[in-house]
Amino acid sequence: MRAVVTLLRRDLLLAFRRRSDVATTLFFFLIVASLFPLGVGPEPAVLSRIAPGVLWVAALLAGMLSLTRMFASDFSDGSLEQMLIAPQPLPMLVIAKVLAHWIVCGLPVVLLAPMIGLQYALPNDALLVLVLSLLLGTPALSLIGAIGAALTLGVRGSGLLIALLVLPLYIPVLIFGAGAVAASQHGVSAEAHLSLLAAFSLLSLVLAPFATAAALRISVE
Amino acid sequence: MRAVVTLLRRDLLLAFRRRSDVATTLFFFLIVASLFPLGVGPEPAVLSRIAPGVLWVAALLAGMLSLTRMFASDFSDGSLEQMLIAPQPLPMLVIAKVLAHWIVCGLPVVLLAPMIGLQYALPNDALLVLVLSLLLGTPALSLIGAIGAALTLGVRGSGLLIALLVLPLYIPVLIFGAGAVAASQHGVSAEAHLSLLAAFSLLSLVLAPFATAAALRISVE
Amino acid sequence: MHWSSWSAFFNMGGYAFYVWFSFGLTALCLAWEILAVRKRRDVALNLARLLAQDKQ
Amino acid sequence: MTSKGVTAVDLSCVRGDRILFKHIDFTLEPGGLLYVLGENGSGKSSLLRLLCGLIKAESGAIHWQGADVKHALEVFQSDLLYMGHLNGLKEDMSPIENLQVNAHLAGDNVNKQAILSALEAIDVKRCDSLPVRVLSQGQKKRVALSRLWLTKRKLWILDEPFAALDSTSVDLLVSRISQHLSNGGMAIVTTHQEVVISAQSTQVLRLSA
Amino acid sequence: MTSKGVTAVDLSCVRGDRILFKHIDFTLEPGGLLYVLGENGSGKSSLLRLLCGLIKAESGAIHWQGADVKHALEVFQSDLLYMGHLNGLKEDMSPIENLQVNAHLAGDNVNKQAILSALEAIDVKRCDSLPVRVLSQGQKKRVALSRLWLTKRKLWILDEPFAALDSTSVDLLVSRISQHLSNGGMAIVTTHQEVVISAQSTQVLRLSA
Amino acid sequence: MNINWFKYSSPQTFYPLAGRMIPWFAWIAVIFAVIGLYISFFIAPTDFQQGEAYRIIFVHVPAAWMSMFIYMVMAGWAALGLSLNARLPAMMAQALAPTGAIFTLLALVTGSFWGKPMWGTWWVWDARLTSELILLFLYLGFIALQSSIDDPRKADKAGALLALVGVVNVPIIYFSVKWWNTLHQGSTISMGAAPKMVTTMLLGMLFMALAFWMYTIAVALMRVRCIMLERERASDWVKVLLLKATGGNA
Ligand code: HEM
Ligand SMILES: Nc1ncnc2c1ncn2[C@@H]1O[C@H](COP(=O)(O)OP(=O)(O)OP(=O)(O)O)[C@@H](O)[C@H]1O
Ligand SMILES: Nc1ncnc2c1ncn2[C@@H]1O[C@H](COP(=O)(O)OP(=O)(O)OP(=O)(O)O)[C@@H](O)[C@H]1O
Ligand SMILES: [Mg+2]
Ligand SMILES: [Mg+2]
Repeated sequence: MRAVVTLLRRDLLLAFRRRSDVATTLFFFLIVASLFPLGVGPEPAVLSRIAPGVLWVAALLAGMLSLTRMFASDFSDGSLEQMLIAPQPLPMLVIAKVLAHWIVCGLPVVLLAPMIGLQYALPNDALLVLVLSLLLGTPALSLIGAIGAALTLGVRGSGLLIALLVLPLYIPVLIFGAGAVAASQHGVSAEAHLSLLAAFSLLSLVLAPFATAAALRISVE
Repeated sequence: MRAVVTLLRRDLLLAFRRRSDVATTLFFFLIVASLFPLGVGPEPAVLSRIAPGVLWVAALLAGMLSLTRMFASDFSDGSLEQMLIAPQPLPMLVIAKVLAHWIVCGLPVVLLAPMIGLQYALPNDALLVLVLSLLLGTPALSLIGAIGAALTLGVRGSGLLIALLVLPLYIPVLIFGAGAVAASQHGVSAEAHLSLLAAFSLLSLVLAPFATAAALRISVE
Repeated sequence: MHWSSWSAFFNMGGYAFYVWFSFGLTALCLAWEILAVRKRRDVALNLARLLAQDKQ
Repeated sequence: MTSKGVTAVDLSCVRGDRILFKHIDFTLEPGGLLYVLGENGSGKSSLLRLLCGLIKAESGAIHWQGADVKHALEVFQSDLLYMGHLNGLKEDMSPIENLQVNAHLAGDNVNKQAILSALEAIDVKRCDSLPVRVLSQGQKKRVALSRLWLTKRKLWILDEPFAALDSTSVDLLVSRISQHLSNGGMAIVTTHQEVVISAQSTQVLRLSA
Repeated sequence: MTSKGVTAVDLSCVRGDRILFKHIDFTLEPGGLLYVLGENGSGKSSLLRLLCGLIKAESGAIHWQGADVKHALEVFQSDLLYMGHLNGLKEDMSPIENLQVNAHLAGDNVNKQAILSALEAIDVKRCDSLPVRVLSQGQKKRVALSRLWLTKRKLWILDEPFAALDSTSVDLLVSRISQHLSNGGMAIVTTHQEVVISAQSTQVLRLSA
Repeated sequence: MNINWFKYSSPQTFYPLAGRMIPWFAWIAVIFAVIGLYISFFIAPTDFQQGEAYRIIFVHVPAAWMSMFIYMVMAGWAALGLSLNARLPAMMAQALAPTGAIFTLLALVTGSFWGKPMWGTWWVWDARLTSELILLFLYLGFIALQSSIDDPRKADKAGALLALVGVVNVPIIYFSVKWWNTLHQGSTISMGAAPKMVTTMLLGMLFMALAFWMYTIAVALMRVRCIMLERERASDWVKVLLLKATGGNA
């Protein structure tokens, strides 16, 4: 247990040392969300129509791009080898790393999202649902992403490979998340979408750490 | 000159050895472009309205994600040091590397784009303009991207930092590119957009290699 | 002088929130920046002092 | 089968389509030192990684204190200290922070004082608060090696610990290893340099390419 | 000022906020060997990178054949061969392909036959068509070093060329370097190992941390 | 002559000089701000269309001006530092960036707080607003790049290069955004609808801009002093300086 806490604290410390890392995830989210109006045009009606989809895709991409960093430095400097031969249960260590990743890359996006929602002319209750859906959905993104990150360790160009492995698994999260916001835009209750999202997150919490641990063992061999 | 050809051939050979890299850029483009209908909903009218923007943003992100790889492996295995102390003009070598990057990551996107345009219910002449605009615009993306890639060499979390540095500079390309397609959708001639795009590409061809060479010297120091 | 009273002044013709928020935020940001720079200076001075004593 | 050390039985290893080595047997008892020698590419690093469980043997078994490690991996791993070609240090953290974290992750208990004296022992205390990134090749190696002054583990597996070290550091390291051996520890070491470590019993395992 | 070799005048180098070294002067004439020695972290690698122009000196100048290299960088660089801590090999290509590409990039002309005999000379011909990725530490180093059998450049700058090599390879390398020197070449070498290279004139530059 | 000037622009001589200049600029800033605020709240008349909300203009426009102006100045210092390989200009560029980013943010936020009562919405994708947003990204990129490179010299050079590339692109970005916006005639509001400027309004904005300008100089000088201390804390002049300071206290 203490190893878990140490690992979490170490990763947060490292993230803090490199504050710009945290900031860049956020700004990537912000920039991608701001690129779309430039491509699509500035009409508020169109923008608010596509807002749920765009914001969720932007959040998803921002979370995904930071995945490469989850294990890469541990792998290349040898810390991962040491974690694997440590007498601790590996899935627990994985949970610590995923949690650190979510705190650093997921949480800030959740907090920033309403501001960008304003740029897309989203009404207030849709904004609330947006935040809720991100809060319930982003942990699943980190958990599933960890499997991809572990599988592609030490593979050149892993950034894109991760995308390829992980995006199909992200699709349910995207559908429920964007669906929740769209529902509340249309005045329908978003509860069904949100509980599906929560269920999906729980499921990945149970399964993903084991899959990630197995993937790590394979990658290091 | 022969050094340039050798470098180009080497990079293409390496890309060929890692065919999955090429494939992943393509699939990333494909997946991002396919995520939107999932997030936004299937109405053809909305989709064709947002198609130029979404396709261009997807192309831009796909090109950007592969930027990290442009110099990273040369940097970490020491080839870059050797390139810097070689008695060849560095900007020429940079052009070879950018060209290789474009052939591997830009060209396939150009060729695949019309297929995806069909999914978004784009008419034929808009598809043609889409291909043309990508053909004229993606070289600028590779050239400007090279500067960002060179500046962030050896920096942890460089994937996201590149995004932050480079995406604002990509905006003119996005605007003219998406604008060209949108214009032809509305029955207006896209010529003005396309020539601006070409001018921008030429300008970056003249300036970017020197900036990239300077950035490389700074990063290796 | 076109304000009939102080309360009219503070009310800003009904736009008090927007006007005072804008001015207030500006003042706040600038003040915060000054404080942040001073704190940075204190930290730097302390470190430099420690180092100077070390060397002696 | 009441050995208190480590025994390898008929180990073999395949990489790519080549058999790197086969029929490797040895027994290392407390106080014993095993040199693994051989040319470049003869399979020394592979053997060491195999002993730690980082790669799987093609055939054969490893016993620790009489039990097959396949069935008692945790026990074995908590007695084992492995240092490979990589240093296992975070470039953004200082030596002190690195050692602290590494010890916790390995399940050991150390305090800051102990870490400082370990760094002192191998003469990198001067760099204790710089980020590891700016250290020279040899300084990084020394920081990694200072774990040896902190640990109580019984079996040390060291892959080329002397590479990149200057001669004073080599001497310090040699005396630390012999101290460990005289306290009843065991060590498996690869090296290309001529280094003499005093031990109660020294074995040499020579791999050929 | 009609030296045919390399001269360093009052070089100094700052890394972070530390002065690594200052007032470094030396002259190396054809046939001469310069050892750069010093403890870990004393600045050997930094000095070598500085000589190649990879990092900027805080002050001082380097002259090559009488001319300041600042003004004649291309001439200097086409006479220079540098090998640092990194090998400069692509993991996905075979040794042969790597050497071919590296030679072209450096502006040299080599054919496949020459490359094969260079690999033969340092005894890694056996691995010539494996991807570099699967080679052992020492095999990679040897592939990188085989450039020395292919080049006609006059000034060699080698940063710890003997690290990770087994003893036969060290001997091969030593004899190649002395051959180069006896042909009127020059070499600047750092090492922590005791290695004797025969040369017409040997200088030692000792850096202290 | 030139060489001499740069010798005197070394951190060692500039540090105390900057220290003496800061209070002057600070006080001038305060004076200008007082005048500017007085004009904006007590002299400038009520706008017949927008009511009192228009008074936001007195922070909004000066902040927007400063945000662009500082970027140009920053790039100028960066170019100087890169071409002369001098330390002080690079430090100045680094010292200006956060202030520029803050003014950009202020222009955006105060603009939004103006837009809400006037347009009924916090944000529209108008050309000016969009390019201001992109300017914010450029600033943040510069800051992020510099803070993620630890070797200060390297960070200086990399940042300078980025600033220069940005400055080549800023006009292109501005015009492309403008063009994009006029092509899609989505937003029905344009800022041309703003009322014609009364001279007093212009005067108020001018004084506020001057106040911001002086403030910027003062803060940048303070920050550049910090940067010098951080980078050169091991050098002799810092030690001498500190000893003098403690000697004075004792
Ligand atoms: C988020 C919202 C806004 C942003 C980011 C923004 C940004 C800017 C910028 C960058 C400028 C300087 C342009 C220049 O000097 O060429 C400016 C000036 C100005 N803005 Fe805004 N603005 C915003 C909202 C508004 C609103 C709502 C109004 C009026 C109803 C407004 C009215 C003006 C006026 C009158 C000027 C002065 C133009 C001049 O002096 O040439 N702005 N704004
Ligand atoms: N996938 C593979 N395909 C073919 N050969 C492989 C593969 N992986 C490893 N090898 C071979 O196995 C050997 C690796 O040995 P190892 O790294 O254990 O050597 P070593 O004895 O530690 O050498 P060094 O002294 O150079 O460190 C090399 O000869 C290498 O060519
Ligand atoms: N940014 C920095 N800040 C502080 N110190 C630095 C920085 N960069 C390098 N150094 C110091 O400079 C020295 C680097 O020296 P260098 O790598 O040249 O050593 P070396 O003589 O090659 O050592 P080795 O034998 O271990 O390879 C180290 O002492 C390191 O701590
Ligand atoms: Mg080995
Ligand atoms: Mg070194």
